[in-house]
Amino acid sequence: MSETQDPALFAQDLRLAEALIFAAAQPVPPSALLRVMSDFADLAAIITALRAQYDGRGVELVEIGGGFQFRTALDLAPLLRQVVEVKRRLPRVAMETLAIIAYHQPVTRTEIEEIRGATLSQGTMDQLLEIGVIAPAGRKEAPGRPTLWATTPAFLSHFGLADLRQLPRRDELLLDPAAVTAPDPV
Amino acid sequence: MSETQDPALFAQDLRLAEALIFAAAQPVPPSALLRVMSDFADLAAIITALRAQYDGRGVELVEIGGGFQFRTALDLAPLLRQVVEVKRRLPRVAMETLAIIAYHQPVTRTEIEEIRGATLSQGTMDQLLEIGVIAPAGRKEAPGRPTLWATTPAFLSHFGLADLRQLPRRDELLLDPAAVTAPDPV
Amino acid sequence: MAPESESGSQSLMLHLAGFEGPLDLLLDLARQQKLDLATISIADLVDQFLAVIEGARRIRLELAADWLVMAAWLAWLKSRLLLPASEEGVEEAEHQADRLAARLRDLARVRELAEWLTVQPVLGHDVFERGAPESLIETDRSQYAFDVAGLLRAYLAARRRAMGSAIYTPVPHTLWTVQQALDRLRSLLGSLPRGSDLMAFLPDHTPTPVERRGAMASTLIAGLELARNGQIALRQDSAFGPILLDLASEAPK
Repeated sequence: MSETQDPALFAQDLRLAEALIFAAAQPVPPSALLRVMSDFADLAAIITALRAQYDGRGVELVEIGGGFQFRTALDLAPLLRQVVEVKRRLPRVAMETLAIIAYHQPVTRTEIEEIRGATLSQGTMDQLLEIGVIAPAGRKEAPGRPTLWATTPAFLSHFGLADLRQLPRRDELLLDPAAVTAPDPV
Repeated sequence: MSETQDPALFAQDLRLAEALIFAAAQPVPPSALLRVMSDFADLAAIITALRAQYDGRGVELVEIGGGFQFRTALDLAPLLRQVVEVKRRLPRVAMETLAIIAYHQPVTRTEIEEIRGATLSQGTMDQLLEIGVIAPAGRKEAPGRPTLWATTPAFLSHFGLADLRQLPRRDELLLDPAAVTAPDPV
Repeated sequence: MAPESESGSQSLMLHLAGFEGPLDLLLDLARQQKLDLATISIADLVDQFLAVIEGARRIRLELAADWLVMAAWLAWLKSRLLLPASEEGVEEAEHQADRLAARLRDLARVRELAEWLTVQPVLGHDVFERGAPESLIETDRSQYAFDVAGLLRAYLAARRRAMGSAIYTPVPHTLWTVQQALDRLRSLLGSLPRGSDLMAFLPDHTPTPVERRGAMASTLIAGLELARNGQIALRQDSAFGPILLDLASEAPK
């Protein structure tokens, strides 16, 4: 806690931040938190205190795409799935397509197909578009002006990432040959 | 806390209840809570403990329609609420009617219809009256003594006019369309 | 070459439909070499791939064109690697083999990232966000937007529509005519001192530059007209200097 700050003000700012993040449907950016808090509020100290308050609880404070959001603790998932409506996981093809877009963005559909060495079904693109993890990002200045695709903030939110830099770097992958070895085919 | 209960189990059930109530789209009924909790869980004790955990915080546990839900603390609502003013445009017919009243006042409804070359619905007049930009201004000494309409001071303040003479003259408007948009001559 | 590759590809053949294109199968074969993808043997890989394709043909499995194209290309590549036609041919074939290896590494990276993403806690499956978010934003739609430009547009639209069509009337320019200038010159001749500047005879009110220039032109023509008639004399002491006006009788020789 900041030394110079009035403890009552700090406590109130903590409550306001908690309420705002709790109420929001999306991760709350720092600017929105600062707007409701008192002047000179120490945002970093408040986030630290709030995170500590929820440590080990059923709900945790996480940083997503540059904002803050409460999410249920990972270990509770198996029990929660019994009662909370669960979204379907993406199939492997969609996951690979998403991985290509994440690494090569902005990228055209033809480029995706070249990297995968296979044609891409519209169904796969639709799946990714439906959950909002990709979006068009302009057009490539090439014959036919094909649409370029990129990941969205929802991509970060879907996988619980603070930003794109949390993805493994391309040169980090493949360093371990064992990692490349596929599990035995069934 | 129940005396007979294993404290570790109780703590886990408390976390589950917290996560489930957090993640649910609707207030969570006791039956749903009991379904995910350990056998012989003391629901009343868990709810009491959970409520105590959130006591005085930014979020509180409330009971709604026999279920449980988190809500932002009531005292914080006014501080968090953001009022967004979205200004509507007047419908075209209302705007035209208002403009004709502004330029021809005091004017009867029949005269407005003649100038517009179209009939005028009562709804349009009601709308302008409700916003307070027009008001009756006596009656015309003609058969039937029809009501005369004129703009109000609210009309001037809405449009940011000091007085009616700030509007371009009618002959300026109709003779020279350029004068409508041109700024004052230098 | 791994000795069990033959039987391995036989079993693979049955799963051919499970692969996302030939590159996918190639990558899978490469992984079965259990080698670092950096030191991959393209020649061995080609053999295995062709064996799978051959096997698929033996049991009359329908093969899509891209599989056959890849098989043909790989057969060509292998022949170039083993039986180079020229020094240049070797280089070209090795370059192609390197490119294939690089593509396989790229695809392997993509697959790894996909795996990495798959084990991340996914929102809505492994972790859950607030199910009943509260909207703290209140929208106030009670106010209207008023602007004078809109009011004027509405007025013009209504009037024009009622009048049938917009009639454009140009703004009349009030230019000083030669006749007006003549009249003015004649009426003022007696009252001005000798040697007056011709410009002193301009009308009092010329609000725009165009009107002022027009008046100057008309007044000059009127002055020349009177001078031709012998009523006045004009003189200009220097180029672009003021034009001075005298009554004809007083004009110097």
